[in-house]
Amino acid sequence: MKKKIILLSISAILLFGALFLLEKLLMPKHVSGIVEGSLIESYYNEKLKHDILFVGDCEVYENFSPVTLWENYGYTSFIRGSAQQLIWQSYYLLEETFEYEKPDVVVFNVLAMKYDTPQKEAYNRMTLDGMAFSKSKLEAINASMLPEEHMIDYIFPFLRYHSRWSSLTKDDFQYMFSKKPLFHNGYYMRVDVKPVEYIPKKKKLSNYEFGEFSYKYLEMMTNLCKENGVELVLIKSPTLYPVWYDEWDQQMIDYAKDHNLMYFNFIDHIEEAGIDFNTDTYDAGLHLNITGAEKMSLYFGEILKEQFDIIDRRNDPVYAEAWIEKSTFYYKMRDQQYHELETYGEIMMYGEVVK
Amino acid sequence: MNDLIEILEELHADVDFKNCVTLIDHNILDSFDIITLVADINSEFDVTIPAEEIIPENFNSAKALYALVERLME
Amino acid sequence: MLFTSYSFIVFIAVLFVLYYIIPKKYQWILLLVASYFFYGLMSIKYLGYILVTTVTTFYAGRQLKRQNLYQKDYLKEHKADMSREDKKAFKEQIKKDKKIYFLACILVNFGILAFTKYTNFVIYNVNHISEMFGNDIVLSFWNIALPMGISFYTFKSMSYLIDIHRDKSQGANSLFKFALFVSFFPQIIQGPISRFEHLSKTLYGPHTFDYDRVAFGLQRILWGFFKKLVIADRLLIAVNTLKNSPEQYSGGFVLVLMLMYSFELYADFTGGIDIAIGIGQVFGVTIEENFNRPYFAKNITDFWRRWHITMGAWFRDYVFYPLSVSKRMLKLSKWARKNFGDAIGRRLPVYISTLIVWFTTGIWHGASWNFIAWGLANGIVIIISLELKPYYKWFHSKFNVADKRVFHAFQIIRTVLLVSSIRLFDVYKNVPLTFKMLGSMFTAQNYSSLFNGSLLELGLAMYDYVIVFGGLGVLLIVSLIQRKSNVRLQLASKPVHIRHAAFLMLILSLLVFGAYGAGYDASQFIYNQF
Amino acid sequence: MKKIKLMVFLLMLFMIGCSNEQQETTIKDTTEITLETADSQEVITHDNSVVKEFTLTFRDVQLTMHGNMLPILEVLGEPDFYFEAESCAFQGLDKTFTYGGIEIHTYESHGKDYISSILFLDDTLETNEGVVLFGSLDDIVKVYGETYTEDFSLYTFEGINSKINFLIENDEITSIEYVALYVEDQQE
Repeated sequence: MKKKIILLSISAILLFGALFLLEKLLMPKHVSGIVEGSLIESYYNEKLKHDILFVGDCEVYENFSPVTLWENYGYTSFIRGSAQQLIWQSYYLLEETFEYEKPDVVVFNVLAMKYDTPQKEAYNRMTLDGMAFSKSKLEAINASMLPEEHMIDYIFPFLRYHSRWSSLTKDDFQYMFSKKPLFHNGYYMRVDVKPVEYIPKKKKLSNYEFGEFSYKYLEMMTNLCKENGVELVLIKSPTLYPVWYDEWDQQMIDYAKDHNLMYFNFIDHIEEAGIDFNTDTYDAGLHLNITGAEKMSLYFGEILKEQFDIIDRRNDPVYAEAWIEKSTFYYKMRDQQYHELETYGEIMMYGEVVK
Repeated sequence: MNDLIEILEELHADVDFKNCVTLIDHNILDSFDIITLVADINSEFDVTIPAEEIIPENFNSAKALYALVERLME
Repeated sequence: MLFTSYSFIVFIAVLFVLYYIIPKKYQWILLLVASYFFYGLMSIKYLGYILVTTVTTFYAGRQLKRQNLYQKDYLKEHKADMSREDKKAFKEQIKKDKKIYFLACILVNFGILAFTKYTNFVIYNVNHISEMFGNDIVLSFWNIALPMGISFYTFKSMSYLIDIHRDKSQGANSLFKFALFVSFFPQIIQGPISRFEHLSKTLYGPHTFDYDRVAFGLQRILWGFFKKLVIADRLLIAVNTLKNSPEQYSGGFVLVLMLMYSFELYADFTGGIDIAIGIGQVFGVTIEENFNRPYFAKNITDFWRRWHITMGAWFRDYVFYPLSVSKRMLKLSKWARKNFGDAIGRRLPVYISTLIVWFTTGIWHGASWNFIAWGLANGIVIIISLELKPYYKWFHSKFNVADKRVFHAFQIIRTVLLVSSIRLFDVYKNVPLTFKMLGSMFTAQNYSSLFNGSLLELGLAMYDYVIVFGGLGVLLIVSLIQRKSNVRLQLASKPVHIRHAAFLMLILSLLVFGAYGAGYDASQFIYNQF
Repeated sequence: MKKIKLMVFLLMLFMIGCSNEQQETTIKDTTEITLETADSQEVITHDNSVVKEFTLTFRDVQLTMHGNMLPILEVLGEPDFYFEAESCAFQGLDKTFTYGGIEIHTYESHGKDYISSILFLDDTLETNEGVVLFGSLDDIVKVYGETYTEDFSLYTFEGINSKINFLIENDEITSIEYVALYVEDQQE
């Protein structure tokens, strides 16, 4: 019997070892193509504190550039956003982040209010797979799962991705254990330009009232920030599509008033911010490109400066050093992208920068 | 007994029914043979073999089958 | 709760632990609770149905048993003072008394089965016939919940009843024990259709934990999952694509579909049975084998001796024989002999019974014409092969090939093709379409297009085919070994590290290559939608 | 004699059998019925409830939900307006084609564009069943019957793979939209 037990345990160890390696290998790497999948995990490499934290969907991670905020105001910031990040995902990410650090200001982009139910497994994955294991993660999964999904598929992503064995690429082996840097404190850089030509007319809705879940989590977010003595700022990014209805805007204005929060709908500030949708968007008005994001960051930086007194850390050598590194990487990537744009007319290899 | 053997041999001329004791186990008699057999026996000996008696033990050998027939006759 | 679901694995794990820590005399009660939990989880409504069957069958059975005992005792006592006539009369009387309970119970239970399963089928046909006569009165279908596995547990219960009626079985001595027999969860959804006399030997324990037995059981389960997840569920994707757009995939593709479906069904069904039997082993319960390497059958009769054995046996013992040796049938045969000579006289009972049995087998599988057609097709083919027997004899007497390997191979392939083509009725679920597609196999000229890569557009990529063929290869090897002896015993005789390595590989390939999880649901979704 | 009767009987079976096409009706259920799980029969209980699809005939072209956009484009030619919404993280492009009076939205699957919805822009055209913008609920009920579901003032009729939405604001149809059911991508 004893011998049997030993043998069994050996085989068990072998089995789980093999499964661990396979999981590492089979999980999508998101280092090329749909890189947005690696946004969330990029946070865990951070060593220094952030005074400003952005949470939300593509309307934050493509429209604000922390490096710009640093260079012009000395604000340290990070964006915890990913594709179609639902409000409860933003909430639990916030909760998790507060375990690591307490920023002065949290900025939440309210577009996600329009989704009251989980939307799509693919998007869930891009947000949740990147999260480090924690109670918050489990709750985030629980809130995000579609009826046909299982918690265990998230806890052991192997069960979800096992069939990728047939579509493995060089990336999967190369970045099995660690990934190359792709983002700039959560900012997803795009330098290409695609001007706005036509925006489909607003489709009438039967009901403009945001769902109760959306409100529930907005409340939770508000309280969470209060408890932690963090200022919460609500924003709506300046994009022309997806449609942001006036009825929706009003609800946010009211909510902000009731909870004495700040709410900025930057769609009304497009001119002031100097954003030109012929040059500052890379996908015809949905998201801003680098020039747009930099303008936006400057404009928003001013607001933050007026409203709060966030420390300017440019004179702090530790921070300065770290951020010089960040901005050099930022400009390397920018130049690289411009170069690709000139030579090929499009961005070929996102983030193929030798750091 | 001999009549029975005759009937059997009509079914399968090539089998040695006198000594074979695995008629069912080796699929020598399939279910169709068995039915025909029951019908023949019925017309020959005027006994009807009920379905519940159709079990391997009763059909594995000519001897067993004959025993069955005798049992049913009384 | 499907066998291939996370919740089922958890269910088994928990059950396993409980089973071996609780006092042994309660083990079977635990199984009973688990079975009802398992069944109730699918739909609480089902429990009502299974309870009715359980109770009626048990008490009817008990009555029959009483009568049997009474008859024995009475005859023993009055051995001396009874003439043969008296005895006969007495037996007759008992028979009558038994018949009431027997028939009542049979009617109730098959009644339930018929009602739940066939009501809408009848309505459906009534509507069609009335349509044919230009009537436009359309009866709307009833919304009846068809309890999962009702065909299986009804058949189990009825075999129990009949065996007692035939005085072949003493039956269960407690209602709850019988309830466990009826609802035993590993076999409730797809069999095997156990006989009480067999299952009861081991069902009620007590069972002590036996490492080797449990290990064997787990291995069997693993093997079942491998068949289901790696082979069946992968093939299923292509099978669906092919059968869902017949107009696009005719001719050569029908042949492909035929074969794919045969292997899909084999892997899925035998896999499911492996899991059932494996679970039984883990809990120390011996469940009958349901397959004996069916695709090595030499002819269709042989095939049905090896495929879904317990079902075949049920129909043989409880329908085919009673029917074919019934007084009526014998009379009929006598009459036929007189009027049409021996040849027909001999055949008549066989043929009628065969067709009736296969008609019922068909409709048992499903309340729709395609299954009836499928059943009758089987019956007819069997009859034809009977008719051809003499020619085979003649053939073999002329050419001595009977023991040649090539000839065996030929027989095997012929049988596989035969059963597969009959199964097209089950694939297309539509009789005329099936005939059309069958025909197209011979007329169509598109066989060349099988090799222009169109097979890669069915939802399976090259590597999927590689996996499938690899898996089938493993299956083939295993069944070749089985021909000689039990595979797992052989494996057990191998050095321990080889054994463990083998199972590690099996687990890993199952986990990696298994067609489970969101990755596959997604592809399923797409391919079934468009 | 008996044999012949039997054959006739069989023949009859098949003939009746011949008049059952509609077993393949619902595309929804992906459940498998195979010879062993006799009882999953549930799935193909012969469904005779006539569930229809909602399609729109526009400039003599049939626009069906989940229909391939390519052939339609060939007939209708260049749209008056064209817009593509690169959904977050690029899960395929959602395209919008505007032709006088309607807006056709598509989703991308395996590199092909399929119609996900059609929106009426004005009252220059009517649904195949003859309902126009600015009509009334009565008009709708007249042709589509009472089998709608109501969510706020949105009246929805469901087909097998398509549904049609009518939005009613102060007793007037202010929006008519055809929508494909079971589209994976939920972009707007």
